[in-house]
Amino acid sequence: MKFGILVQEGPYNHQASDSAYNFIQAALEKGHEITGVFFYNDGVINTTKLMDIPADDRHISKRWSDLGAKGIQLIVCVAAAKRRGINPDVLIENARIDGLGQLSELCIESDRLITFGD
Amino acid sequence: MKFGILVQEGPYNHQASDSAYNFIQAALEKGHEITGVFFYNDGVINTTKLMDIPADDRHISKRWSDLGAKGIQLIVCVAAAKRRGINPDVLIENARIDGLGQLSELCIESDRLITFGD
Amino acid sequence: MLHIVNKSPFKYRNLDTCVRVSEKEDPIILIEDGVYAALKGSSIEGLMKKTLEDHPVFAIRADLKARGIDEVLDGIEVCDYSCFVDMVEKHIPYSWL
Amino acid sequence: MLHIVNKSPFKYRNLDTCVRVSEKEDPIILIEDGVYAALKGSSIEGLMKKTLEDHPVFAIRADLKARGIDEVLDGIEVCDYSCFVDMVEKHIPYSWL
Amino acid sequence: MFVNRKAPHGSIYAYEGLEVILIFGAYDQEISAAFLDDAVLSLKKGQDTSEIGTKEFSATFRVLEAYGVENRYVERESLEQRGLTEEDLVMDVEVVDGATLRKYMGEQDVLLPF
Amino acid sequence: MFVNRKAPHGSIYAYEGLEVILIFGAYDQEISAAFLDDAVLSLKKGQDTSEIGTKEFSATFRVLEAYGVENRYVERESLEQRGLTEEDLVMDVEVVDGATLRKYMGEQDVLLPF
Repeated sequence: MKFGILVQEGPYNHQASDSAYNFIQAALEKGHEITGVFFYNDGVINTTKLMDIPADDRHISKRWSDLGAKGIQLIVCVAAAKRRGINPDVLIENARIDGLGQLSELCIESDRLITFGD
Repeated sequence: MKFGILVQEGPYNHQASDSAYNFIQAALEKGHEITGVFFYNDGVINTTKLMDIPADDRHISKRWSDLGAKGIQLIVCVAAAKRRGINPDVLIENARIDGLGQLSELCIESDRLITFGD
Repeated sequence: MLHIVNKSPFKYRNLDTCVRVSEKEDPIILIEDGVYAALKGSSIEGLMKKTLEDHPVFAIRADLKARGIDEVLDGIEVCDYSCFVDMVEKHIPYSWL
Repeated sequence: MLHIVNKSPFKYRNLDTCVRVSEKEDPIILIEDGVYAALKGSSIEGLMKKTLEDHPVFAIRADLKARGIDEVLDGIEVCDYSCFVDMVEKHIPYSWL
Repeated sequence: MFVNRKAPHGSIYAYEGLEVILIFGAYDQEISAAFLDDAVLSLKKGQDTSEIGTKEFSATFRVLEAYGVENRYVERESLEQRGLTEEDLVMDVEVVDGATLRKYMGEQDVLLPF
Repeated sequence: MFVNRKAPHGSIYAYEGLEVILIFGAYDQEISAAFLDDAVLSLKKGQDTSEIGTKEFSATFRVLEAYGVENRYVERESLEQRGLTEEDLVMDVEVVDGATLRKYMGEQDVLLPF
C-alpha cells in the first residue's frame, strides 16, 4: 500500500519526528511504499544540515537525508520554511523545498496519509 | 527593577516569543532594566538570520536583533542550538551562543526571571 | 507568587493543578490562549467562579482582543501589559506551561 | 476509521473528544505520551474502562517500554510498529493532536 | 477533510492549517473542513490581533466558500462548551453533533489535523 | 527552584530541563527541584527508550543529590492520579501535598518551569 507522511513538529523537541521515522521503517519492512514525507509547521526544522549532534544520540536530519537517498521524496513547505530560517543553503541532501500544492499531490497519490505532530 | 527573560519556544509557531517581546517593551517603557534574554529549547530558533518574512508580518529575528543593538544581551543556549541547526554562521547580529551557565548568571543578576513557553 | 496561565482550559488540565498548588489570594494572570478561561457561559465557568472566590484573576487585554472576547466573566480584571509588568514586579512569577 | 492519540490524558482533554466523535468499534491506538492512558490505578482508569467497552484500544510497545509501563490496563492490546502499520492499512487514520 | 482542533493565536497551527485549506481549494479538489474543540474559536467574530502583533486571519474563513470548500462543519458540543452559538461565527457553517461528524469523517479518504 | 510539570519522551522539556538542573548544580547554587503533574512520570523506574530511539535519562536523576540538589519534592496528588507510589520512583524524594509545595515555592527567588 502507498503511505504518505506529514510531519508537523521539529526534531528532538517533540517525538513526532521519531514516530514518523519508526513508522516509515516498519512500513518499508513490510513491503509498503512511502510516497513521500511532507514537512510542515515546525516540521521543516527536521531538514537543516546544520545540526550538530553528539555521537551517542541519533542524528535526525542525517537520518531523513539517508531515507531520501533511498528514493523517498522529502518535501519541505516553502512558506513554513521561510518563517523558520530554512532555505536551500542549509537544506539537507535529498530533500527539496516546494509549495503546499505538493501536499495535495501527496494526498492524491497515497492510499493513506498519516500525520505525526503535537 | 531587573528582569531576566527565558524564551522556550520558536518564532511564529507559538505566541511565547511575541509575548516575551511585548513584555520587554512594556518593562522598558516603565523604566525597568532587562538583564538579558535567554533562548532555550526551540526558543533558539528565534535567532536565525535566515528567516524570510513577508512585508505585512513582523520579522521576529530582526526584532530581537534590534533589541540586542540597544544593549540587551541575547544569549542562545549552545546545546539546544546544536540540536536545531543554529550556529554562529546563521546567528543574528547582537546575539551570542553560550552555555547554560549563563542562564544561572541571569537568574542571579535579575530580581525577577520570567519564562515564556508552551 | 504570581501564577501565569497561558493554556486554553478546554484543551489542558493546567488550571486544575494551578488552583491546587496555590495559596489563597495568590494572583492568577491569564495570557495568550489562557484568556479563553474568561469566556462567559462556558463549561469551565464553574471552575473559574470557584477560582475567583480565592484568587484575584487578571486577563491581558491584548490577548482578549486578539481572540474577540469583549465581555469577560464577572470578577476577572482586564489588565494591559504595563499592569502585567507591575504584577511581576510585585510577585515572583511562575508560568504554568 | 483509526483514532491515533499521542497526548497524555492527565494533561490534555483530547481523549474526551476522541471518544465523543467516534463510532462504536472504531479502534483507538495510543502512541507517544498517549500510552500513559494505559497506566493501572490512575485517575482516568474509569474513562478508559468506559472507552474499552465500545472500542478496541491498542498501545505501542516501544512507547510503553520507553515510559516504564510494563503492565497495562486489562483489555488494552499491546502492539508493535508493524501492527500499527497494519492498522493504518485497514483504516483511514486521524491523529488527535 | 481538514479536521481542525486548535485555537488561533497561541500557536500557528490554525493559521498554517488555513493556508493549506486555501491551497487545496485552489487545486480544485472536493474538500471539506470541520472545526471542533478549540478550533471553533478560530471562527469567532470580532478578533483583532493588532495589539499582540500576530497575523489576523479570521476574516479569511469567509472566502472558504468561494474557494470551493462547500462543506464546513462545526461540532455542536465544542461550541456549547465555549459558550458560543452559530451567530458568534464569521462564516456560515453546518452545526452537527459528534456522531454526525464521525459519519462525515468516515466518508473521507484523507483526514488532515490542524 | 525547578518546577517540572512535563512528561518525558513525548517532548524534550523534561530532558533539557534536567540538563539545566545539572548545570545549576555544578554552579554550586542552592537549588531544589519539584515534580508535579506529568513530570512525576520522568522519575518512574524501568524506562527503556531503546526502541523509540530517543535518549534515556531517568537514571541521571539519581545523581541529583550528588550535584547538590538537596531538596527534591514530588506532589502527592500528581503521583496518586497516575497510580504511582514513592516506591515506583528512581530517586529519593520528599512527597508533599499541594499546599506544602506552594509554601516551598513561595520561599524561592526564581521558579523555572520545565
